[in-house]
Amino acid sequence: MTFIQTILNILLLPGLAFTLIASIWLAGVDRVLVARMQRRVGPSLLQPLYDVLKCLGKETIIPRKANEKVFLLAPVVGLASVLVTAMFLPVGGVSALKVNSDMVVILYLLTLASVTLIVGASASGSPFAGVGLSREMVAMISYELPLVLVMLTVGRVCGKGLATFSLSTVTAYQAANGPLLLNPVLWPAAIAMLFVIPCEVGQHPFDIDEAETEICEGVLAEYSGRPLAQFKMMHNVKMYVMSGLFCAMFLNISTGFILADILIYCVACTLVTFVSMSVPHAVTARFRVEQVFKFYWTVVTGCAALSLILVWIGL
Amino acid sequence: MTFNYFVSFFFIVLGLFCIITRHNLFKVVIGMSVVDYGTNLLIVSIGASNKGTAPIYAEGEILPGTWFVDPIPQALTLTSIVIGACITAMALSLVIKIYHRYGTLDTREIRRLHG
Amino acid sequence: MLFNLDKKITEAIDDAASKSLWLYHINAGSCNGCDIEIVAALTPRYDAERLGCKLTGSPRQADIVLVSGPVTLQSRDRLIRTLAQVPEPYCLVTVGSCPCSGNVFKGSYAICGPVDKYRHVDVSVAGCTPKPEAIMAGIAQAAAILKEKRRGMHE
Amino acid sequence: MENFPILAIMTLFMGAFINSLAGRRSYKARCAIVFTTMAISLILVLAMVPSVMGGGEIVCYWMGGWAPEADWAYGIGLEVDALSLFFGLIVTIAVMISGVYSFTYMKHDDSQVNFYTLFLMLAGSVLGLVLSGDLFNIFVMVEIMTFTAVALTAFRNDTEGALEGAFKYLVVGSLGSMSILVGTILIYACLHTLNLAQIAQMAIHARNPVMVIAFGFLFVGFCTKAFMFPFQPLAADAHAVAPASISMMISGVLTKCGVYGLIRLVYVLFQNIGQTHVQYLVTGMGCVTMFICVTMAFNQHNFKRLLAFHSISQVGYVVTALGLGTALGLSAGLYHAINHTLFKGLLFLVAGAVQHQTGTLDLDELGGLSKKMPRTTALFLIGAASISGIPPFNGFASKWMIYQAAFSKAVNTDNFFYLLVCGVALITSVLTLASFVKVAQSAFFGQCSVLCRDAEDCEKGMLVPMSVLAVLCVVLGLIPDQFGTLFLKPAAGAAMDPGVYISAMLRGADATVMPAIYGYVGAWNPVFFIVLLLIVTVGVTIYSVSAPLRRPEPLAEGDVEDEHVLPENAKYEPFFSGEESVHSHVGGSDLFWGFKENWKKYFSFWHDWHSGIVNDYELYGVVFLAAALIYCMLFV
Repeated sequence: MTFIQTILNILLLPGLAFTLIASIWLAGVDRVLVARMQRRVGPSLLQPLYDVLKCLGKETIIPRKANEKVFLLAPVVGLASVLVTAMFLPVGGVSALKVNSDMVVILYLLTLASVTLIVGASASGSPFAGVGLSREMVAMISYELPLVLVMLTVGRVCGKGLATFSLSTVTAYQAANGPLLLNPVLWPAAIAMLFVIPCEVGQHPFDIDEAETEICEGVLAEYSGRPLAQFKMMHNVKMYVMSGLFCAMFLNISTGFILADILIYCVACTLVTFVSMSVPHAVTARFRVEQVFKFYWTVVTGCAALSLILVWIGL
Repeated sequence: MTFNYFVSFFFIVLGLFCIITRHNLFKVVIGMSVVDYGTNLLIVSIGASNKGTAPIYAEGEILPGTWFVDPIPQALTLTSIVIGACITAMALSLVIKIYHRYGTLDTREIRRLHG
Repeated sequence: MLFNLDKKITEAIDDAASKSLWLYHINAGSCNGCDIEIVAALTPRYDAERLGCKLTGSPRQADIVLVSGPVTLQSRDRLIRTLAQVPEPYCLVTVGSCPCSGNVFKGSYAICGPVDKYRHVDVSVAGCTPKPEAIMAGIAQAAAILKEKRRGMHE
Repeated sequence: MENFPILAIMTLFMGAFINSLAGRRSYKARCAIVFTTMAISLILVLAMVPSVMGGGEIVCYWMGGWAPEADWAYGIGLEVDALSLFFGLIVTIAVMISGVYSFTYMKHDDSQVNFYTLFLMLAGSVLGLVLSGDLFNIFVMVEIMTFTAVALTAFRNDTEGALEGAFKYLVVGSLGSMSILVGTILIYACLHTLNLAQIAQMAIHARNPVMVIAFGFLFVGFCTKAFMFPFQPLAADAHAVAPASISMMISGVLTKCGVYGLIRLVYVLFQNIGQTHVQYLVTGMGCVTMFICVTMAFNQHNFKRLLAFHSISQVGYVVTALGLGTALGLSAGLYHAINHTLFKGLLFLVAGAVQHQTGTLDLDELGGLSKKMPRTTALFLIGAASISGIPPFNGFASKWMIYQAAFSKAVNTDNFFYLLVCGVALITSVLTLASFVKVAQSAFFGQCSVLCRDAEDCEKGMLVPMSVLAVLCVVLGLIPDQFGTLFLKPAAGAAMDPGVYISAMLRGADATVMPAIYGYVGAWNPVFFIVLLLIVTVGVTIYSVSAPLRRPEPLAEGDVEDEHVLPENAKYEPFFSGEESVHSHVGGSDLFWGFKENWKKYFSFWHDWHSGIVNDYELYGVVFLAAALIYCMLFV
């Protein structure tokens, strides 16, 4: 029974189907909210789906200077790794795949996703992609440190003495004594995590790697058709994964039965997407490369380190 | 015996000082061998004692109250001297080749590999 | 495949071709009057995003190519090269009267003739700086043409 | 079974001797001699694995039959317990692979006989150091190792800076050997014995200042051999100029001997890993080395010099894991040691292949090798992915164990220092990934530079050793638990309780070593593969319905890649915002501008610190020696 249940879990609920729908929904909501904030009508809710389907319909051009195998393989591996990451998120307490230190697995699979984006860009052989991938790497260096500090803090709080890396213990802890967001000591960590999400996903204020105006779609300069569709889908699923991670870590409300939990989880994810991705998108212009790095290694890491120290002192 | 230790540590420090401050390759190699002499003196003086005699005796001939010198450090010193000689020979051959290639012996010019 | 799933998917892909339109703007020597109008169409006041439009940076991701300006001598090769790099089903929309007739610059030594000398123009939005509404109307027509082109690609 | 260790060492030295005699006849004869020698020593070491690793037995061999009498060892003994055998395995595998690689790599060099004589002497001395149970014997083997490594570094003395790198390595390396010798002698002065087991037995009671200074000297000596913090310019210079198989030996094997010496010193000889100050010293050294070397590697221009700095920063990882003192920490360090030898060896051999084909290693001139050397690029990607800790490869498994060891140590002892260690380790891992992205973009992908136009993939003789390493990298990444129980736990157990080591050596008791016990959280379960399979099937279905794939038709015979292309058929040219596509390769030093901009002062300081002058390096070494001695006297 459990094998069929895991297969069902993987395929349906917290697995593939739910992830794809949720990511399309979150991406759509994000674009509509940004439009509404600028007092304009904005695209339909299914616009990300149309974008991906339209890209599938266009022909795929392999540039002469590109290394074809890596050029085509990178988006597939990237999308696969992001979808596997989504399997680890506990949707309403139930997660498709269970490994007892899956926070580090999530960290590394997200790194793998960014690495495939970088390797794909370098395989496309265009100078714009070269500049784009160097910016993506700088962005990765800048958000990796605060993300790790936040994970250490949450692990320390939920570990009750023996720190943990596993989301199931985090969920159990929050089921017992309320979501972590209510704990004032963890507010700096929550703020740091909210800042990390847009840079990890590559959302507008921090999308220094795909800056259309500066370096002509940077990393994706040579991509068209199917690989481009996979990268766009990867972008959307990353949006869902990061907001899901935030909800799993800070906003894990578990009432009695499953359906209410899932509903609360979806609302929470939408809220997190709005706060962390739509608001900065509508409010600020794009950061310069060294501003991103300086901002993350001073302000955001400061918040994360502050809450880590507070937790460590035993508050 | 403590005088030997002071002399040997003085030699080691002198050798190191020579390696650090002298900018001529030959002097650096000389410094290295001075350091070797210092360590060899240290090794020998550990096993030695004023009234000790050489540990060579026929069977059953040991008179009471004779004091033997410890032979093992002397064996170690032999190996250390041999190693010191090989290192100096290798260093000198390298210095000769460097002179052929760089045309100078000043360490401040021989710094192509830096940064 | 099972209960003609593939037909449904291709139908959805063809339909999506008219709903998500990524614009790529080529300035073939224009006086920037039309450029400002194109960008104005994307601003919140006229909001081209309602049609699913988004400005992209590289021709590889372009669905609708907006060309503005009479093709000057210098920009002729660059125009042809960029148009060659755009992947199939795409529409060429000329903004303003310069690309389609040369406007006041017609007959000058530096003008290499209207755009449709080099590639068939699908929609041409006339007017010396056409209003943003006109540009968006042109884009809407191009969307319909795109759907036909996408269907035409099946064979 | 008794005399396998001495046979393994002696075959290598005898092979060196025979090779210098009979090797002159022909290339074939030389390769046969060298290959059989390496094969015999590998087989002998492997023959010992089941009994020593599996059964926990300890093999003791006394030179010349001078067995210890009445608990006092006066002969020279070889002792092989699980820890020595683990490092013996690393040594023999690395020797085998770099030997086979150098058959084709050194084919066009002159005086190859000397090369292989020195190579086999290096292998013999390294194996001798790892298996020996006598402190002065370790010093002699260290000397032979340094001597042959210097000679081999300067083997191609026409390359730029080879003699200079070898000379610096010799001068500052002799500082390290001097401190090992003085340490050995001070221990002899106190305990009047040179046998490791005997010293371990008596060192706990003899807590006088001379022993503490001896510990300081030995610590600095082994740090020099492992190229720890102030000594890393040596490694950078030596690797950048040595032939590729020798750089693999230096980075894969010589640094491990320094690490082995540290483990023996801290866990078995003085058994003072328990003291927190010793843990701070060792972990602090590891962290400082890790971070400085990775930032130094960040903006290097020479491919091998970049790899050299990375190899030292990975050794910094190993030393950090050792310094934690817990069973999980030690086995994480050992696991990372063998992984490091594998993926660093692979990367150095790839660098050798690139140099073999294009003649240069400067990242600013290389570019677009992936189209000309596809297999080497694939091997490079495996090596780069495993060093930067990407999931399916072995770097990820061992780095994960190190993070877990550091984090659980931080929690158990409620000590913030180990949390910093964990943070530094993660930042170093990201910076490693960044610099290998830089190498991938500048050397392998991107547009084909002039130098790489006529490069084609290297011969089979080079590809086979590299692919063996790549397969090992992948296999070790997938089976962390089984590898742990088979090799890591016995080795860690042997190091953690020296009692069995002492009793086996002195009284010949055949007590068995209990493998270390630690809770290790598995990183892998097969469900991942089912999920990946599902995703691929979903992807394939969408492929079949969507639009066609357009490939450029291959270049006609005549025209060159960047020839003038008519605007009409520019469909497959890269997008240059309309311009004609000229050769403009983004790579080498113009990457990561944002990061370098913020840390300008830090980078320029370290750039000047590595001044390349022998005297400065010696000064850093002496200052570090003095600081270590003072630290030991105050705290240890």
